[in-house]
Amino acid sequence: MDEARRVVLRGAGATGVLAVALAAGLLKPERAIAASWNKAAFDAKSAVDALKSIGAADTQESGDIVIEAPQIAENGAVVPIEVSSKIPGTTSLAVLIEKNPFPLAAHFKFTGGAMPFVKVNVKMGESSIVRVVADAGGKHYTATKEVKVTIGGCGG
Amino acid sequence: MSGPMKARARMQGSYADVRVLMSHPMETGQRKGRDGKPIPKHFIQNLEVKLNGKTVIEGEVSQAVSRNPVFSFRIGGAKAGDKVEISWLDNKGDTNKTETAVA
Amino acid sequence: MRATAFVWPLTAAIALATTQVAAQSRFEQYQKMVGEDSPAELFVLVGADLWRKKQGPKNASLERCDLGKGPGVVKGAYASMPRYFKDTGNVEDPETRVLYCMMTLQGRDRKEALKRPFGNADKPSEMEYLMAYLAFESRGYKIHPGKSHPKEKRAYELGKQLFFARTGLWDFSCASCHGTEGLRIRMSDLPVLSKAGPARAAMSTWPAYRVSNSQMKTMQWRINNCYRQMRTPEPNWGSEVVNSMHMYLMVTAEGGTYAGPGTKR
Amino acid sequence: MTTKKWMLAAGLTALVFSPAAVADLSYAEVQQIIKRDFHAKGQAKMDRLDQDVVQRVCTQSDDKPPADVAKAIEADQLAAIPFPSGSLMGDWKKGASSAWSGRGMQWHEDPKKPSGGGCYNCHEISAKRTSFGTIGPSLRGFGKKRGSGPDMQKYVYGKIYNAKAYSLCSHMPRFGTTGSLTEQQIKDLVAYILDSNSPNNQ
Repeated sequence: MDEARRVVLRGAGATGVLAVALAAGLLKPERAIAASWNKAAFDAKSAVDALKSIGAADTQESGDIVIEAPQIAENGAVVPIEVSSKIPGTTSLAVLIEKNPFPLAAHFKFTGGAMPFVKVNVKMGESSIVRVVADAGGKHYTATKEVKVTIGGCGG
Repeated sequence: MSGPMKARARMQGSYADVRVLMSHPMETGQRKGRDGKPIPKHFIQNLEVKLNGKTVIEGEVSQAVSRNPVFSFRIGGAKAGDKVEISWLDNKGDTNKTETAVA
Repeated sequence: MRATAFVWPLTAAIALATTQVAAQSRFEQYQKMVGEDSPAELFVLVGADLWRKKQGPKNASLERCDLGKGPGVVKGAYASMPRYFKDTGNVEDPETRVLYCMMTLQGRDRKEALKRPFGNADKPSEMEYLMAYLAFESRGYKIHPGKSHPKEKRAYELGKQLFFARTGLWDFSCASCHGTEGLRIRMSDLPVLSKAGPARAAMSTWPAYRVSNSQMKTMQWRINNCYRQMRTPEPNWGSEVVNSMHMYLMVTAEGGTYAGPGTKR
Repeated sequence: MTTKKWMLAAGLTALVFSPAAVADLSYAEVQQIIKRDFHAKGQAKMDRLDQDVVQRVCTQSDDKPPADVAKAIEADQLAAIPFPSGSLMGDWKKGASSAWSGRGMQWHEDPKKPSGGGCYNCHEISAKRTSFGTIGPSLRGFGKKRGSGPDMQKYVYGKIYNAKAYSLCSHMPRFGTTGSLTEQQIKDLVAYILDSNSPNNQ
């Protein structure tokens, strides 16, 4: 984290007196980026454990979460997944690839005018259920979609 | 080490459609190099999107995001000319950012 | 490839080109989603910088390179190659021509400039970046390689014969895989490259970002890669064989709207 | 190959109109250009560019050789297959992994490691594998449908060893003739296709 901060500060162009002040903790740097990362959730080896770690152990199925993903992907290295929630008050969306070694792939929080929508390309080791969990008013809603991963090319 | 980053934002009705491309290896730690040794994990962990200086999206991602990541977001209430800034931070502390005006 | 011939809808004008791609594929939804926003654009950015970068013994950029439309003209050039060049007396595709410009304008040694024509995901080659840039500058242009000079005609003829010639340890011709409609290798659809429709879809989207290995790949690489899988020795970079194969494919694709760099499996 | 048949094949250009060999570039010229414009790399030596009679006849006839020519050369190819004595059924489990692997004989590959058959590149076989090509016919349930006796074993072995012995301009490589697969590997593939215990016939 120290290394991260140092680089972030350098990236922000901190030099001279300003850098000294920042290093001494006298000034808060213009926050280049939020740096909290839920290690427990991302290291979880099952979707259930990952959901517990993000505080979403209890979920209910919802038809208002839309997952657009190809039913069949030509290559697992890039599988585009577009998710959005029509549930009023949605503040976060988590994307989990259930069969991946570490299922949680992304967790986005939305504030201000940002709509609960994200499109992201993910790696899938094999065909899997893609699970999306939305947080709205402290309640968690979920939806799934299956994506089949195939193998192309000459395999050599 | 970090290559280019590119963003564009366009009004689509009531929201700004924001698309961003990033150069990053997104190493999973499971791949082996030519020398047979595993290549250490190296991936983006945090993303942030700001509209006119105010944070609107905070993302945490894993090594499962594809190499050279591509993201799309939608920001309601934006208008043409608004400033959109996007930055990332990876597990080694490398960072990069870009900005664009909503068209 | 026909199957991967979506068009990246950067502009409305380009999007019109999708109408020429009628082929249906089980991967259509996948390819459309992958192509909508592609890292290919990052390679275009780096390529544009490299094109303008002064380097080599003459400390010059490639900006005055004559790609067939006069020195310094890059718009539409990629889509109008390969073509015959009077100064070299040869039919040259974009990569072969850019090598010539590196040698003449920048004063670089052929060996040095060609040390690493094909890169990898960790370190793409200079040529791969440059081709992404030149390809981008041809978006929306009609594919129209040189067809009138006798050497251009010869290149087409040679390319055509090469396309159908059985060769290599495993007796393949290009047509073994790319000559019959509706076939696939594993789950990859195989475009019939001797027919205008599929050839247009394929040739309008090379060079391409390959998502399977996160690399920008050029047409010289693509031809090289086919021969590798045909179990032949390696074709010489920039040789008459490779340029002629490229010519045959581009002439077959003539009239298509160029939309590279593409994004493929 | 007998002298008579060599002559027959060599004279083919005159017999068959070939759309692939037109205009001012002769067959010989094209072959010369090919040899000039390639270089040996790794295990892929330049002799791989020497067209043998099969490649030449198929190239010159646009893969449609006259029936009598095809028959004569096919017979020669068949006669050159060294069929092992005894059972041709190997281990279907080994055959399964070899059928799936597409590696082997390419210039960047280590020739000491065994090649795969790459069967799934072109053929549908076991229902367990959902990624398969369609250049060749489906072989799913082949043993169940067609039997697995000595004659069928010999046919499948021969087909893998040298597909050109059965259909001259087939697009299938000659895995045995070219040394791409060993006798044991071919037997294992025969079992994968025919053995009643193989998932292909379950």
